Amino acid sequence: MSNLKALKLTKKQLTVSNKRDKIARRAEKEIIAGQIVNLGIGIPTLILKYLNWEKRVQIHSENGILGMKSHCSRETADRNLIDAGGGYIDLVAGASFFDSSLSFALVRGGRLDIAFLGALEISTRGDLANWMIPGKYTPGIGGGMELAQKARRLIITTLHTNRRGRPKILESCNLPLTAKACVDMIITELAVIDVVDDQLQLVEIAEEATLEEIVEKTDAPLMVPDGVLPRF
Amino acid sequence: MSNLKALKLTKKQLTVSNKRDKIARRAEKEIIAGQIVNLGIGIPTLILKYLNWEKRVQIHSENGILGMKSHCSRETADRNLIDAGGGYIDLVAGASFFDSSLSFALVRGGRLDIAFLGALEISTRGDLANWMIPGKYTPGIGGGMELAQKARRLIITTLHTNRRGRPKILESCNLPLTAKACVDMIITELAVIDVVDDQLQLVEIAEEATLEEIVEKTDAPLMVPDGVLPRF
Amino acid sequence: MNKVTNISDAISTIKDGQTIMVGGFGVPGTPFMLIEALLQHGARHLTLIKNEANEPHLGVSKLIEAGRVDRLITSHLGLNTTVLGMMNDKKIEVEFNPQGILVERIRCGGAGLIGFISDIGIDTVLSKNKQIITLNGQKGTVESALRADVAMIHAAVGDDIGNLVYEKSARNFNPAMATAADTVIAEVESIIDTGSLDPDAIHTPGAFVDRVVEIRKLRDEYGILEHHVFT
Amino acid sequence: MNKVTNISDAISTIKDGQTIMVGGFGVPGTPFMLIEALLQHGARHLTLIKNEANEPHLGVSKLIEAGRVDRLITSHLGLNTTVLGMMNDKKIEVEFNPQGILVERIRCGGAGLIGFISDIGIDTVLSKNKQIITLNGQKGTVESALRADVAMIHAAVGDDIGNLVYEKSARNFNPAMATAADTVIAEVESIIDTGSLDPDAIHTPGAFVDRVVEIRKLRDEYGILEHHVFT
Repeated sequence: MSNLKALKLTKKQLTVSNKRDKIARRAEKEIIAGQIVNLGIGIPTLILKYLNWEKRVQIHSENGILGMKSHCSRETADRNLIDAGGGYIDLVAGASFFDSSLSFALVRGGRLDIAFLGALEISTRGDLANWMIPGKYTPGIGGGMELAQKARRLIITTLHTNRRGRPKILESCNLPLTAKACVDMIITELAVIDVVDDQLQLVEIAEEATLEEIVEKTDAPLMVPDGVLPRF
Repeated sequence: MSNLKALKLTKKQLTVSNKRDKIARRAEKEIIAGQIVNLGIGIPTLILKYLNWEKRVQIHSENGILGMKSHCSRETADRNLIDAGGGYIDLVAGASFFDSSLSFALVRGGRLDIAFLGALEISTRGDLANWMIPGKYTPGIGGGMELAQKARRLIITTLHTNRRGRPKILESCNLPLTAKACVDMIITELAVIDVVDDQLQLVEIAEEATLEEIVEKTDAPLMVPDGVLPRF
Repeated sequence: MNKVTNISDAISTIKDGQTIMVGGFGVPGTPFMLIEALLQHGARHLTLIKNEANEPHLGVSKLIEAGRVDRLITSHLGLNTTVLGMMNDKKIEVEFNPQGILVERIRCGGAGLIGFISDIGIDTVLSKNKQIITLNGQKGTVESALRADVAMIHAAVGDDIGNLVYEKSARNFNPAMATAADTVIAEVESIIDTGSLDPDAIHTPGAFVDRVVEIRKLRDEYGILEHHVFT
Repeated sequence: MNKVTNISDAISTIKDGQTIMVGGFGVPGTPFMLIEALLQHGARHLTLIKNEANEPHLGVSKLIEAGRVDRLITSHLGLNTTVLGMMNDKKIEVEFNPQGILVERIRCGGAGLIGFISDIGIDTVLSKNKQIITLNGQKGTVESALRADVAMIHAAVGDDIGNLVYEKSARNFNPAMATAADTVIAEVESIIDTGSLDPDAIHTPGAFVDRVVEIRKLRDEYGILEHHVFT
């Protein structure tokens, strides 16, 4: 959906693009061999660019696909083969098609190992808001609520601040929630943060960032372990 | 299930066999071209013997088959192809296989035009008891409850009296019900009876039977229309 | 029992005020030909059930833009600012469901059930006004079954008794909708001889389908959307 | 992520007291090889979920006759007088469900739902002790989802990532059970190269399956039952 918007941005603002790529590249390392993974629109879909296929990961798309590989060119586009974001895709060997009902059975039934999603707001205890801004943006929830609530592991890949430079990570969310206490990890261009026991724990710092900058741009208490944190 | 038993009876008691065949032959006439039909075990399955295939009927079996044709011989039996009664079967052109969940969606969702079932007891208002005799026979319900309750039309094909010669058609059922007010028509070796507005209406009399005999063997009020009833 | 018919006969019974389910997720699986015929047919005050509203001037969006739809039960409208605008202007009533709950409600109707219990959205605004019950210690909202008067679906291949096979991601909502309407109308890209489909590979058994219409020539709408080619 | 393993490894994690779903409706689709291995493995106090109990001395009946099963959740035992006798002698606890409700409860568990509402059996003894609710004017009993620790299923063909294709009436309960257990073990008659199955014809996507075991030689149990040849 916003893939298109994302692509337009790519052409205009390289800095944001670099940040997004950095996030996607880091996020890819969270994927373990053989896992079933769903990639939301935006930065999550960028992970495909960096995916190590030796892991034999299977990418799930809500519209009834397991085993999507990547967006494809006009020449190879098949009118009957798009992902949930609307983009034309190609497949890995062993891919399968199924109906929307089985597709969400897979998600809710606990067979989705990781979902990567974007965020408008994330709270200290891992609440996620990413689907509506009352009075401004109310396009409906799509499959996001089920992905957020039921993926075995939910990783948020997002720019650390919103378009107005305000923190997305807050003590508590102001916007209507997608799901409560669902986020396991947050990956931004500045930091990797684990959500553990209703607390945010800084686990990695971007090479380009400082601890001070991260704390300043995070509107929630951040646990910082002793010692030197890994850089990414 | 009791198909086997039925066949053994066939060899021993020709009279009962003739009655059963008569019922099956008459029951076949209720099937309209193109209908989706489920045949319970026993007499209902005998209908296959008399089925006019020009009607392009599709026979449903609960274990996930649409388009069964008939029981088949040892030579053509396929270890993966049985009906819900356990017998090896063959198929008509256009048959399909599906899982048990879709099979009962078809039944409950209103796509089954007629179910033919046997009975232990049937009441005036069309209640059916055909699955258990407390303390004696409690093998479980199988798919019968859903067939009885949800088929668009439920036709009971049964001998008019039970093994002890007692009426099966009663003012009200004594045995635990399969479903309430579900029966649309009863076909026995003696009569064809419609269940209309909580009443039993005699519509046909067997060539071998008399009205007196039918009334005597029916333990419920029977509406008999004026004039000569058709014979079958 | 040949279910093959022409398109105008197929949709002729649709009436004002009816509830219509329409298959498809984006372009794949959307029955554009049936939608176009419904637009010509003129039925109004419809309730539409569809995953999304396609995109402006495409598919069901045409029906909505023409004012034929009073109410839309859907999952998201992120790709259709026109319909979102109509919603904001109260020209159409929209009920949003989580996508998996929407298809599950349809399947539930198709399976002859009354409803189901799910914890999706239990901690969100979506649980407002819903009955909440506890079963085996789990708390969930009661979701009601959805059925329609008519389902309009798209399949790749069909036969004259209504057996259907879908292709790739064009399957999506079509199989569930095929079970959940009083009258199910399928447009198919080709009709083949009955008996030539592999019985193990049939997605929708003919029992669920009432009318089959062959698409003689695919309209442009069925083609590639250039703005969705991302590489 | 090769899921192919040998049979003893496949079932080695099964523990006393677990709940095991077993596919099959009669002989077709019953995973006789996995059942035999479970018998050898020795786990006791099991709860078994299966459409029926096969027939005496066949399939799951062997497990029950050996006293390994405390509780059986099933649809009917009309073909198994041995297990019916054990039930009457209170040697095994049996819970009967209408067949379609049984598979729907399994599917419901597999779909990550809590339960569903159905009017099946509402006027019968089966509705006793069930929660009854009314939704949109329809009264129904609340049926709870069923899940298991382990599902043992049978498929005709599989690949090394767990994609499965079932054959003819051997499909039955297998696809639903494949979604509804923490560990899903599939025995398959043959394993083929990943990528060689038609993606449109795969019945159970690999995501649902944890372990795949190839049946090298079909035991006699998989064959024709002479007493079920009716003509």
